[in-house]
Amino acid sequence: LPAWGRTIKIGVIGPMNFVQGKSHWNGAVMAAEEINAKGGVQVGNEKMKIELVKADSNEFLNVTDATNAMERLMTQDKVDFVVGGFRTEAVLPMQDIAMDYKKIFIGCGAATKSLCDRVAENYNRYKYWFRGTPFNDNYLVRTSFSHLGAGAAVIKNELKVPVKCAIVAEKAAWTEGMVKVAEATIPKMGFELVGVWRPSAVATDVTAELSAIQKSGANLIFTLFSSSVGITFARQAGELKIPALQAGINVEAQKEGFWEATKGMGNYVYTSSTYIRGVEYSELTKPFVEGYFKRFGEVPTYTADTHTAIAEALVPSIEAVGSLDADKIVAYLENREYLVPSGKVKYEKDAQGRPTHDLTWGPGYLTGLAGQWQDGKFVGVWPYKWVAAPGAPEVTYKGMVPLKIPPWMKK
Amino acid sequence: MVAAGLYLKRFYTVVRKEVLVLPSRIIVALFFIVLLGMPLISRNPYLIRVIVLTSIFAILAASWDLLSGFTGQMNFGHALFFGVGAYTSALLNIHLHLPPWGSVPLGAAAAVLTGLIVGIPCLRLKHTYLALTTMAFPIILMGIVFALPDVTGGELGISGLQRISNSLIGNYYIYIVIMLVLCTIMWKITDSHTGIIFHAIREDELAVKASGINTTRYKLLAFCLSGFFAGISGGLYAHYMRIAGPSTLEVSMSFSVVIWAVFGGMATIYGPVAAVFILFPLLEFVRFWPEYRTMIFAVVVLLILLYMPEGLIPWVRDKIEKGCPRCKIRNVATRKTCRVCTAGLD
Amino acid sequence: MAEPFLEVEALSKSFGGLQAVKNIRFRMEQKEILGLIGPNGAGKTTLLRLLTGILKPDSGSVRFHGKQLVGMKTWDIVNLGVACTFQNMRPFRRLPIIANVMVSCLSPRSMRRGEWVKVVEARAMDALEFAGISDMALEKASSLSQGDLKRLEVARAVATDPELLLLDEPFGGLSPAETDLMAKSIRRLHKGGRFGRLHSEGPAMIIVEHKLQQLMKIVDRIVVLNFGTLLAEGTPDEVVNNPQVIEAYLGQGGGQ
Amino acid sequence: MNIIITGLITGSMLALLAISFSLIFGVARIVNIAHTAFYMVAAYCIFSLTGKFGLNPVAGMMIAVVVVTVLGLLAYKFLIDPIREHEAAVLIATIALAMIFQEAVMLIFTGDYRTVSALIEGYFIVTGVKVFYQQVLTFGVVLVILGILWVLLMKTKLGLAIRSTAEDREVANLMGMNDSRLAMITMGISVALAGFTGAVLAPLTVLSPYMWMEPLIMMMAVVVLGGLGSIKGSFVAAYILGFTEALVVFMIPKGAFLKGSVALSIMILVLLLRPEGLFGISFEEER
Amino acid sequence: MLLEIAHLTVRYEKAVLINDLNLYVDTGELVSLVGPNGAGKSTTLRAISGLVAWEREIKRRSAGSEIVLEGTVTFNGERIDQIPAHEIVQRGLVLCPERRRPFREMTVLENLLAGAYLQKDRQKCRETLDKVYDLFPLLRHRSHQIAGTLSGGEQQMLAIGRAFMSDPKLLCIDEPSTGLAPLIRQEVFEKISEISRLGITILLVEQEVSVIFKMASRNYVLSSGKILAQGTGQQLLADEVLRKTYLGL
Ligand SMILES: Nc1ncnc2c1ncn2[C@@H]1O[C@H](COP(=O)(O)OP(=O)(O)OP(=O)(O)O)[C@@H](O)[C@H]1O
Ligand SMILES: Nc1ncnc2c1ncn2[C@@H]1O[C@H](COP(=O)(O)OP(=O)(O)OP(=O)(O)O)[C@@H](O)[C@H]1O
Ligand SMILES: [Mg+2]
Ligand SMILES: [Mg+2]
Repeated sequence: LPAWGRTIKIGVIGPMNFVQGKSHWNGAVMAAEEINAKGGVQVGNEKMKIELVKADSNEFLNVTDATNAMERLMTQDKVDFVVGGFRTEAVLPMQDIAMDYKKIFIGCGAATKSLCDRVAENYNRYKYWFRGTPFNDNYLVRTSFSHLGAGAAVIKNELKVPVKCAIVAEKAAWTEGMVKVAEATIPKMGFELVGVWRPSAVATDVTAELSAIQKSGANLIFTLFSSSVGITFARQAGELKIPALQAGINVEAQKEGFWEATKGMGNYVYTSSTYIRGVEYSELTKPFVEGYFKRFGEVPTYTADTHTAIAEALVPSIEAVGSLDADKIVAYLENREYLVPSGKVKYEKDAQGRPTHDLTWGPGYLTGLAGQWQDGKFVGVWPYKWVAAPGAPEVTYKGMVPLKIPPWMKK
Repeated sequence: MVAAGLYLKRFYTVVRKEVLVLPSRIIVALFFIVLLGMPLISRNPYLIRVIVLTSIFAILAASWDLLSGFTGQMNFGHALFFGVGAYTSALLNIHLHLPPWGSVPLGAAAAVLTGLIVGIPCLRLKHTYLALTTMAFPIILMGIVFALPDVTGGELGISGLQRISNSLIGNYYIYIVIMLVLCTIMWKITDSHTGIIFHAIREDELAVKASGINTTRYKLLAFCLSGFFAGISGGLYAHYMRIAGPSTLEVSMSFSVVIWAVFGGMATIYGPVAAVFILFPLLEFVRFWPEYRTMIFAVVVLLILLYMPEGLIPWVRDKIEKGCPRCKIRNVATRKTCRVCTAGLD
Repeated sequence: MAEPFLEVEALSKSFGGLQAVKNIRFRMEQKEILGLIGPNGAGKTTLLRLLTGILKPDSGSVRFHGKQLVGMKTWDIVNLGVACTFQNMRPFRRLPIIANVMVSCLSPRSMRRGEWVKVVEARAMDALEFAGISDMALEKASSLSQGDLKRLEVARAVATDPELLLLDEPFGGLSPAETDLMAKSIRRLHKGGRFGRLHSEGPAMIIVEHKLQQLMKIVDRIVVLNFGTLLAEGTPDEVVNNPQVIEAYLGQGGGQ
Repeated sequence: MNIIITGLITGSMLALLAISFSLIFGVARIVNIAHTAFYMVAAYCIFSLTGKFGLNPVAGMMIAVVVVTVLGLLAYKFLIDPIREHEAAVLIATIALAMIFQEAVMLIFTGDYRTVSALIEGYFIVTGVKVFYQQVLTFGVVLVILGILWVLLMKTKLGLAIRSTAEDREVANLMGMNDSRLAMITMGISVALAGFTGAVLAPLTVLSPYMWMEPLIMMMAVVVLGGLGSIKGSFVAAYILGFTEALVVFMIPKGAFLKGSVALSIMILVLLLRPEGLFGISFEEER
Repeated sequence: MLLEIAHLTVRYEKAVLINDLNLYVDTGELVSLVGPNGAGKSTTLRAISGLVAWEREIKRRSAGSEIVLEGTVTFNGERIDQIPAHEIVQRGLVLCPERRRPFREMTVLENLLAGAYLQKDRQKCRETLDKVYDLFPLLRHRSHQIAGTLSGGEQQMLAIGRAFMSDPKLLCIDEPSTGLAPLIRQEVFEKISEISRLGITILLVEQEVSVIFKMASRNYVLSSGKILAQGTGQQLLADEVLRKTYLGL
């Protein structure tokens, strides 16, 4: 064994009692194990081992707790880097604390764009913040519309009827802007918008909404769910055999347990996702997804991209600059373009050319995926022969299958 | 020089006659000294942060006690005042660029107003009705917050607030001193005429009315005072966290306040303060065992209450001091005779 | 012409179908002690509660020094100088007895500006002295016996420094010896003067009582209620010998 | 029509929870914050019994109710009864209890959302609205239970005793009522009902360790709106709030998340007019 | 002897409420207990009926003030100072407490029925109810009124009626005449002696010494928790000092 120099301490902060936090931790553990097994991080002429510090932010329940956890990471545990974070209301003050101590904080959960706007507006203070995952809410909308378009195309092809679209979005901040955009965009896409429903994020009964949707004649439902209502909605829609295809975002449907949770009623639910077994964005995807699956018995969700943040973003940069100096790493990292399991990372600049440390979206970079539950299996269905812009090359990742519509829609 | 000496002597006499005679007073004095001298011992930012947040919540818990412990108007929605204070100071700071010393008092003023608005419908409610009804207010406000994301930032809250002071120690002293001063004021209020009337209202409101006291005014006063102090703590919190979000309005926040206050001992002011200083750091302390944190917290609260149902502090106080059966003055538990009326203590 | 001290006009109150007080009218003078008697459920307590604003009358008026009391809040009425006791004692159970009385001393009427706690306490003590329970001043009110609670009620009312004192069964539950003492104190209070720091102008009183023997000794005039209406009115002797009163209330040989 | 069905279901559930909650409040003046936590425990019990051990759902339901009742009685005996004289302490104890249940469930089942399969699958259509059999079943069962409760409380001596102890424990003792045993029995009934509610409702909702929070507040709102201690009141109020929620969802679909706020506002409005709740008893002089 | 109290002592923390009290009541007797306010009359009745022990139990659990209860109470040949209050009622010793204490939020009828809680026989229950209504016709008219809204005297009637409902062997009544109008008071005393003549033993605490001494077979005078004197009314009235200082006659 080589003689270890000092260790690199990386704080992993997240709601550890919840899936999101668990994935944060799992991803990080996997990265640390891989790197340490390879002999650690080469910093200058020293080999350094990675040491993870777990911090439970408890941010869903208590924002104060989250900031305390961050402060503790900074001052008690004296970590060198931090990855994680989920609920925006908590990530904002956590970000502030990390910036106070000039520590690099790679966010792995909160989608809000304003986190990166801060970098553009006050670069010197906020430059230590990087977005790790997911891409920001604007892009989230764009992909979702692509998914919606793909779904609509299938409906049009198979049923030969005009597409009538309903929007069902849980009541939460992240859906706020998306609903507005969707209301404007859907008619432009050539579909009829039949209504918008906003159930509570933890509603346990949406039959009222479902009946109304069915009455409106919708055959495509644009869903925006991140919480338990995703299960309720999919399950009750399946039970009632509502003749419409659910497309959009349903975080619960990205998980393995979805089939069981809906008792199979979630068949044909179609949602954006980050990783699906059998689908490959790049040569890094398969080792990561399969490795993760082997190690933890489940497919990684996007908060497990703490793995990416450590293994692809931090470590190579540290090795390249040969030091743990945050400023140097920032300067290097923000100009880097690198491959990750979910595509390729390039940090964006805003309209005035100021760096935002936000992720670039698009073919060739990060695009995300969409999958569909087809008879008990979650399979990748998008991008499938996707043309991002007129004239652009068709994109189909390895392992994709065609999208299906529920058979009961066909009468 | 001589005058200074005299003052010093007076001070010493006061300390000897009034403070050193009772262990509880000594403890309070030590508490002041330790808090004020803290930075001399350690300047660990994490520790400082925990103490500052503890102080903020101590104000909150004491303000709850002022309303609920004393007048018996169980408020299960105390987060309302906290949230209003936080949001108002945040809005003023962000949009009108008011510095904290302007925005926090105005936030408190807004909380006072809220106290009035909530207090008026609550005037006719009693006991459990009141408790359960007040629980509804923060939830309603939360609905409003979510309904107006353009103003309130919705789920994200309002972030990027100015700090009260940019220096660690400066911040510490500002918060600590504010806390000590406010809590002393609250304690003084409850020790005055007003305090007696609050107590009486808790016991039997009709009888208070028939004693010629305007109970409406006093109940609203309780709501406003409590709102004022809670609003200040909300504003301080917002400026410390640099964000005011819907988490300040959550049910769990209201519950925490009640837990703190009851755990420490209701209708004492110092009880809730002490309880926050025990329970909040406890929650930090058990971080080394993250999965069981809440569990440990709950179990500790439960066990302590099982043995000290009146609250921790009154229990401790009863152990170290006892009341004189004749003149009801408190004495050190080890004394055989009362220090004032010299009646036998056993 | 001077305003009458207390003038009750056509006062009525009903609960659901039950008319508890029907169209009552009477007057009283500043220097009077008025006895109010009547069978159980006649509406005596209700009448007192109407006077102090604890209950709102359906119709009628109450003028005190020419001032309309109907519609005023209880505390305002008390601060005008009308104090009452509760028939079913309502002490502040968990407060010391002295604090029970201090609350009354803190009412705007009784409280002088800038008075210190000590002074208020002294005045409360004097009120307790008056009622004869000062030795227990520091005990909790919950430990009082029934008779002592009655006295506490009286002490509380007296401490508001009233001009018109409404006593609802002040002798209820007192032993004969103590009833006599209480009766004497009440007379003394009515005469006016000083009770320690407590200054008494010699309030007028309305006393509701079933212990007629002692009542007769202190009242100047008696009003008899029955089923919410005025049955008789007059000097104690007149009333006691009124056949209607005997039939409805006293019974043969009752009250002696 | 939709409004009616949704309203009925929500209302019935709230009624059951609220009545069982006010039961124990009525007897022992215990504000049992953990009430809905028991409901959660029952739901999880069913989940593990039917899901993990493959038990028949009906048997699962029965066992769940028993388990919860035993749990409730133990908690009462050892944690609440000793401090019963201190209302505030009891209150906190029940909050702590709820937290402990939540954490225990979290440790055992993790925070993932879970579901339980329905007793009867499928739906039927009334006037163009799809209604699950499970909903109808739930509704029917709830009505039956409510009926039994009504008889129990209004027509039997037990009910009389329960209400007497609620008002004056000391005097109730003088009538020969054993107040501590009554409290125990009531606690048993109350918790069993909470467990039962959880059991019946489990197939209709999504289970999570935090599922106790949502119904808690609505439950309390119902109790207050109806008038503390009044069963009739809780019953009516439950349906009022249930229908309000349903109406909000239908009238302002975009504001569905506001349903709780609106329902609570209605409660406050009603209380402004009738501080003692719809069917509560009040004394005029105490207004 | 139906009831015998020997060396009863009750202390609340340091305050001695009852001090070594001895007292007995024979079957069929009407015994009265008189004395100044705060003498401990009510406390004695509460101790007999198990309420002091009950309160002690509660205080002990809540770590509140300490209550000491010593001495023996024998009822019908059985020691009852160790059994809980609700079981004492079962044995036929019933207390009508002072200050009336109706169940305020229940109707008059429900109050009365609560009194008959231990009565298994419905028919008998109805009969007793009729008796109570005959005794206090006012209650019959008010049977659906909420008890808390009754007038003071009406509440007193209700309390007595409720105690009757439990079909007692020994009825302890604490100051039944407070707040009753003379006419009713007379009637109540008559009814009490009537009940006593029916064979129900009665232990009465009263202030109306003049009336009571005529009714009771024996009387106890209590002061500061001690028995000062006992005997028939005439015997006691003969004692000048007693008459002046304690009985106020
Ligand atoms: N809030 C109420 N609701 C219904 N009835 C009431 C209410 N208050 C009083 N009553 C009824 O009104 C009548 C008058 O009651 P009130 O208390 O004035 O009697 P009282 O003359 O004081 O009798 P007592 O001498 O027994 O105290 C009684 O019959 C009583 O039952
Ligand atoms: N909980 C208590 N703690 C302390 N002292 C008490 C308590 N309860 C009663 N006492 C005292 O005990 C004494 C006896 O009270 P008790 O009620 O038995 O008197 P009583 O003879 O019934 O008087 P009354 O005629 O006024 O009803 C009183 O002096 C009272 O102050
Ligand atoms: Mg009366
Ligand atoms: Mg007595």
